[in-house]
Amino acid sequence: MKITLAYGGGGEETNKLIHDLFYKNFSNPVLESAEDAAVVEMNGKTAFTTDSFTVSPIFFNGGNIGKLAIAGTCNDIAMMGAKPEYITCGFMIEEGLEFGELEEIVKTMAKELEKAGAKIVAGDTKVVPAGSVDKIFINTSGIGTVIKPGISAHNLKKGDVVIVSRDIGRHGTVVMAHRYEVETDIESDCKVLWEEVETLINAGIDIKAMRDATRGGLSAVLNEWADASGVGIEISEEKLPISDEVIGLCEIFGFEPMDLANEGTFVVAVDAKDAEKAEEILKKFNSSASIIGEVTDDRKVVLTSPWGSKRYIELPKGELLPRIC
Amino acid sequence: MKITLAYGGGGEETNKLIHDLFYKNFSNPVLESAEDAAVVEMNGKTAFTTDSFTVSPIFFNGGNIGKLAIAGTCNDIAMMGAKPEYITCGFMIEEGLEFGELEEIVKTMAKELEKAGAKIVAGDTKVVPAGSVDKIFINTSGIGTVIKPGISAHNLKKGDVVIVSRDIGRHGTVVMAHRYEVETDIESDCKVLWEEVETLINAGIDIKAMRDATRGGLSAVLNEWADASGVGIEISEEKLPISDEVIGLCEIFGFEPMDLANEGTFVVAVDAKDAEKAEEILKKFNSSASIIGEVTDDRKVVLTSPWGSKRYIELPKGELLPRIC
Amino acid sequence: MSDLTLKDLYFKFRDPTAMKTLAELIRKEAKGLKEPMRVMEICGGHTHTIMKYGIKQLLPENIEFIHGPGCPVCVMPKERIDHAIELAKQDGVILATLGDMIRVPGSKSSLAKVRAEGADVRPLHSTLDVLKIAKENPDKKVVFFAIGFETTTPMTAALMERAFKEGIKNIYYHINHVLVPPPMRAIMDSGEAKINAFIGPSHVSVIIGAKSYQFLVDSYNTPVVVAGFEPVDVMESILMLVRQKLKGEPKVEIQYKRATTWDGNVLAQKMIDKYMDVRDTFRWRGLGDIPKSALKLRDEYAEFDAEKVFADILPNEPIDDHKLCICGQILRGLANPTDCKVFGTACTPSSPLGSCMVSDEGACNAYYRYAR
Amino acid sequence: MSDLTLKDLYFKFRDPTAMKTLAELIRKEAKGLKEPMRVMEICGGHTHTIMKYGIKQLLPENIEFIHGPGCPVCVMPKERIDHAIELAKQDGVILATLGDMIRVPGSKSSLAKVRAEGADVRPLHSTLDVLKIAKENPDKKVVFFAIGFETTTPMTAALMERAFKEGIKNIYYHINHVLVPPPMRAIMDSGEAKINAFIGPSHVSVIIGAKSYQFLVDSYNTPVVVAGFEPVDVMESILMLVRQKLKGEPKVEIQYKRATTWDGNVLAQKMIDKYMDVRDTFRWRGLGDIPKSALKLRDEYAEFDAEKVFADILPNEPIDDHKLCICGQILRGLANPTDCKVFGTACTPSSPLGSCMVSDEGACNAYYRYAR
Amino acid sequence: MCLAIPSKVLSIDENNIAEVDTLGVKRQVSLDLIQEEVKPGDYVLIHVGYAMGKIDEKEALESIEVYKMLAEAAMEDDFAIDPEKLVNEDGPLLYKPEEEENKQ
Amino acid sequence: MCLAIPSKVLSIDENNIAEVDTLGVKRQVSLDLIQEEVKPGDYVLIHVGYAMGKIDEKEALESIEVYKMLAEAAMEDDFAIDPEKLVNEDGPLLYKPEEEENKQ
Ligand code: SF4
Ligand code: SF4
Ligand SMILES: [Mg+2]
Ligand SMILES: [Mg+2]
Ligand SMILES: [Mg+2]
Ligand SMILES: [Mg+2]
Ligand SMILES: [Mg+2]
Ligand SMILES: [Mg+2]
Ligand SMILES: [Mg+2]
Ligand SMILES: [Mg+2]
Ligand SMILES: [Mg+2]
Ligand SMILES: [Mg+2]
Repeated sequence: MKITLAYGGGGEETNKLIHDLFYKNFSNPVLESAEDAAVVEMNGKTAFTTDSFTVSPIFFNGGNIGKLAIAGTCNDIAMMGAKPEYITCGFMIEEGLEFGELEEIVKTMAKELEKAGAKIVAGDTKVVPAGSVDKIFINTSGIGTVIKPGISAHNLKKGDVVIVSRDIGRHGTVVMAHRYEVETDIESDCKVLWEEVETLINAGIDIKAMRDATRGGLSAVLNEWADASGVGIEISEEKLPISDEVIGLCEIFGFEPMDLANEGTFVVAVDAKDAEKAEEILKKFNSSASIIGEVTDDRKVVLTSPWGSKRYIELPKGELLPRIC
Repeated sequence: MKITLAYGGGGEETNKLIHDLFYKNFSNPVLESAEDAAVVEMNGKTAFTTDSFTVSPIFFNGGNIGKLAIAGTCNDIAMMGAKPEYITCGFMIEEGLEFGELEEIVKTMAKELEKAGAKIVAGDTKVVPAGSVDKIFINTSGIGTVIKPGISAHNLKKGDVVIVSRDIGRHGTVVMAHRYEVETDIESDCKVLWEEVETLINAGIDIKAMRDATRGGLSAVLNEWADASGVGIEISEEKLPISDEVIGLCEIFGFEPMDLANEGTFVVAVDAKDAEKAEEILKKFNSSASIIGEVTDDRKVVLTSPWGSKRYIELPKGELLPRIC
Repeated sequence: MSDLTLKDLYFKFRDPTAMKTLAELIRKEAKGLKEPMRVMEICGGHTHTIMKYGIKQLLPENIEFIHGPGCPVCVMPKERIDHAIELAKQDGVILATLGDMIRVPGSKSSLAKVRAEGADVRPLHSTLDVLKIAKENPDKKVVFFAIGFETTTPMTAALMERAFKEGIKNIYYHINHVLVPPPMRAIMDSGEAKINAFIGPSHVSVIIGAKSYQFLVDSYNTPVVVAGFEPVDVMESILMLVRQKLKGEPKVEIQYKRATTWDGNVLAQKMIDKYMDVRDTFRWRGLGDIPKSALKLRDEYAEFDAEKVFADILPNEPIDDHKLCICGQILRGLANPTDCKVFGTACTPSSPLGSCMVSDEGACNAYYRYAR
Repeated sequence: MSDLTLKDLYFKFRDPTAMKTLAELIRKEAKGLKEPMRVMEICGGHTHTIMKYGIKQLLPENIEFIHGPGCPVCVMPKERIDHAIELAKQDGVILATLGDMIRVPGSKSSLAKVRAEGADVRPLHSTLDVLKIAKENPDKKVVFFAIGFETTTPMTAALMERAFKEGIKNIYYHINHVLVPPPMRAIMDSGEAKINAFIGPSHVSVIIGAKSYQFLVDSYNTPVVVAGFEPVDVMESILMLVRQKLKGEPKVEIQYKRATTWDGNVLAQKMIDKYMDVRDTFRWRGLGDIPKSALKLRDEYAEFDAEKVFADILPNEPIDDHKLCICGQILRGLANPTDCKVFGTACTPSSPLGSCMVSDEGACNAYYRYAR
Repeated sequence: MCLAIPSKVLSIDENNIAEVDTLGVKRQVSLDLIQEEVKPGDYVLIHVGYAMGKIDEKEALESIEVYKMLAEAAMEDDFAIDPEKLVNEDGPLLYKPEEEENKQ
Repeated sequence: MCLAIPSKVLSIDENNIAEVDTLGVKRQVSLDLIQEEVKPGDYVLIHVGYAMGKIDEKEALESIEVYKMLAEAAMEDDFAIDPEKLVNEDGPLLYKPEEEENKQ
């Protein structure tokens, strides 16, 4: 069965889709009250974020667009030291999408929500004519109460230690492999990270900044931090966890692993005194977690090679295109 | 200048777009802190909603997709008796969109936000290859503190009076006229409605339910209400405000004005004692505001003709297609 | 007399006082009827007006409506709907047709569904758009799936005229135009429906003229009033039928004088005749084979006749209706939608079992929308 | 000796201890050099390795790098970039080219920009994809904008071989293949750059063989080491050059023995020769006209030669570089990117003024990314 | 397919395409199917992009006049209408003898 | 255009297309430009969809062996390396006389 335009008319078919698919899988009283807006109780500092997911392919090794949509938004909330609580979800669907594909996406979302301990409380569904969107886009927005305040990209100080929660570049590798028609068994890192974050907070780690290294990869996070805090960051190439397949894909297409997107990998800057404890905690979730460097005062992001050469890491530029040169 | 894929890479160009266009127009400290999530202070019952805007054409008589995106989400919040406060905004842009068009959309959004007294505190921008989206989609989500609690589609009781805030069907008319290549000077009703709602609340009107009559039109709102509250609603055809052009378009294409979308028109159900006062208040904002009917107990939505015949009003069905029969 | 305004043409014919007055007159005068008046409105447009404006609710019990086979979508047999679907599925074909066709279910699919699967289907509002589509897609075959009674047929002919004049060679015509008088005759001949008065179509009559219904008077002694499509038009026509009944002199009268004449639009008739001639027979959904009841392209245009050009991919086995569907009886005036066991349950406008539920003009659809 | 693994081929040639040891050896031995060693790495791939792995930082002050004209994108004059853009803009044309070309600015636009405006531009990773695109779009003209040094040229020839074998007629070839030895000779003849050692290209040499650099020894008395593209390869090659210098006997040596031979890939050379011959002259960006320095399609394939088929829409006026851009001097070995006034300010990889800033292999780009 | 819409002709171009107005909605239709002269200000019936017939203004106004008289009579009697009172100079309202003449 | 990637041949089909592996990433490349026999297990250099040359395993292993010896020498002396000590049976490491022979 394919989704037709009738499902986006706002009438009977739209209601059917909402009830039989969305309410059934995302079931909770706030959502099912079907008001113009969900009404929830919030008290105090509240993290609020949004992301749109336009990934192609919509199904990939290690996940699908629905898993991304939940992980992405929950992670942005978690990165502020907040617990992901309430999520909204906007589906933009191309006429002709297989109902079964949508159903699989929705079921995956429900599973991820459970892991995050979050609920979808409001939604919106649009069906647009063939050619007006590529299969499906999903927007999720979310709110959550800040558990540990003061985490910020502006907080880095010289001497803070930078830790990455696992090996980098997996999601970008999976997507690029699909786009440029090479095969690999590697899975996207796509994952809700609240559990990791909550454990760090509960362990009393003095977290300065956290950021999930999504689009733009680790390079973007480090440059954004350096810029926001007016500091430098020095990373050791030897310590950067990268899997062989990610290196392989980068060799083939001329990419940098640090520029590739991640969807379940975050970078955390902690006070030096807590660095090893934080690394140890993260290693329990993924053994490749690693201290990769520290904050300096020279306002540049620098990568040090194993033989001591240094080079700058820039914010990635332009469209990521395979190069031959 | 056209938007290229480079603007969606998450790197330097994306940052440029964010700073030079979004921060400049949506300027506020929370947004500019550029964290993974905005952190705002919320206390008590909070309305939370989302909508994706996929309208074609993106510019139309009386507005553009940006105006819609702000009005739509602010209105959904307002409909719960809540003040629209913080908005997130996700742009999904087709490679090749004119920068000037995006700029105009953004400026319109800024103007509408000001009217609503709301702020964009978080955003996301994706640029996708030509053909992956039709020019631009925008998702907005929003939160706001509930000022008057207890407004709900589940609250209607027999005898409550139903009022529409202005003449119906304008936005749908403008969009359909464009889609099927006929001309009309009529303008979309697209508008932020918080001022109207705030005035009703401040006047102490006993509001039972409110809903903006967007996709699916007045027919959808009335049917959803009847369904949620287990009541009937009887509307008088004579009292329904409809402009000539909307009737003209409906004659041509065989549509029903009540099925057409509105983007700045809401329906409010009030206790009978407050009905005339509420109508009077709404007439100050738009002289076509009108009491159109009342709540009954027969679980159907019924339209009474001026000569006393009754017919059912159904939830609109399927895609809205022009008919010749 | 003041000047006519455009608004008058709409709102004066929906005037509440006129409606109430006519209702009162009909109620009074109908008391004199010797037997119940069973009025068939031939045209689906009138079915729509009757349901939408609640006209039945204004009439006394001895005036009854029987809904005629006047919806061209409803009378198309499934195998021809399948033609549209098959044609749309062909590579390199753009299927253009009137919006009403998009949702109609054929035997396995619908145009809406194959469009969702990637077929290029263009819902038209104006036949002239076919020219535009053909010019913009010179490397495609544009199939115009032409459907409709005599109201719509001249526009297909006029489209051909213009296409040929402009030398456009990539439009193929799939002609499903049907005629109003033959099914009337078939229904009256069967005698089952016990119809004793007719409301004649509005716009079909603008083309073919009121004279086309004289046979109903001559052969079946049944009065006909050609009625406009607004509610006041229909009420006035009912009153005129009542008065004919009371007088006992059946004839063809025109209530819709502002647009209909005795002879119709002669230019349009000639245009049709230039491009089309009558089929020996045509299978109507619910009514079966009716001789000389539909049109086809003249043989000289065979190279543009989609039925011929695409003959090898077009299924031709007759396909019957869903077992539970009584559309056939409804179309023959033998049953009302509410007599159908699945009406409003298994069969609704969003998942129709039969064709009368699909088109907004179909009797079941109109009943569902306005009068369950 | 244990078996070779794929990982060895990468990581053993990036081995930190080997790097440090070689650095130490070079530092020690280079003390004996009588004059500073000015090494030109001919190939942009080596520029990239040198910058990315910080090799300069490991070398003593008396060893200097001069970046050669070894990036095929950087040496293309703007009028030829404009060809690609004009071709992409044609209706019915799909322009296929290697990913590196997409962002390169021509005189007014770039392929990325015209693609945003609706042109069908396909960034390729494999030349074989051109066959697929051509087969999937039989009604389109697929123009393969072929660019690259001798490394890439055989793949264009092999593509033509396969296309002809499969009878594919809708691929047109726009040949921009350039040759490595002629600009080397031009630079040495001008004498400005004062180069006294060469690192020979890795992959160009796989095709043309190390023998192709013997003229640098014979005519200019300058040592050449054909080096692999990994950092250890480059370090070892530097050491080999230092030792040649110390010994005073310039010759062509091969460090990259695991992939390069004296004669090169003879089959690839034949394949090139079958489809292409040498142009009388070709204008290099920054270097000007160099005789016999580039290839073109043989006349017998004129009907597939995009330069001929689309001749009337292709601009041919030479277009000079931005006034402030010193790419020309950089390509001639006379300046370093940091000598340019607008380097890193008005000229950055996201809005490049000159071609050396565009390609990842370009000297300015590499400097910007790794060593500002 | 019987939805046809009364519209007013605004202008006519050299290809016999008219711009027509339907309660404030304007569109292009072909006049190729109309034999009589059509001029701006005329009313036509529109169907799938074509004018299919002109509207006879006199007949329309007559009908409207009759409905007006009906309404007046109804108002007087509070809808207890006496059909016998509904006459004008041509005979009883709504049932005028001239219909007979048309048939030949 | 000089990015060429060492890869391992996994299989070869009847059209002379090989599946190759690059650190876990697999893709199809043409062997049309290689004269020598290529078999699964061989290493090739890949460029824009073609194998452009075979990798000489013996040479590669020899280089690796030299680097290993270098590393060992370095470890011993804590990088205070004496070039004179870096020799094997062929003479000084990293500078082997056999290059001379190739030239003819
Ligand atoms: S309700 Fe449906 S099944 Fe029944 S007669 Fe009507 S169309 Fe046929
Ligand atoms: S920095 Fe830019 S302008 Fe300067 S030489 Fe390099 S490419 Fe040319
Ligand atoms: Mg709403
Ligand atoms: Mg976000
Ligand atoms: Mg995010
Ligand atoms: Mg919504
Ligand atoms: Mg698509
Ligand atoms: Mg983030
Ligand atoms: Mg909403
Ligand atoms: Mg809304
Ligand atoms: Mg984001
Ligand atoms: Mg588009």
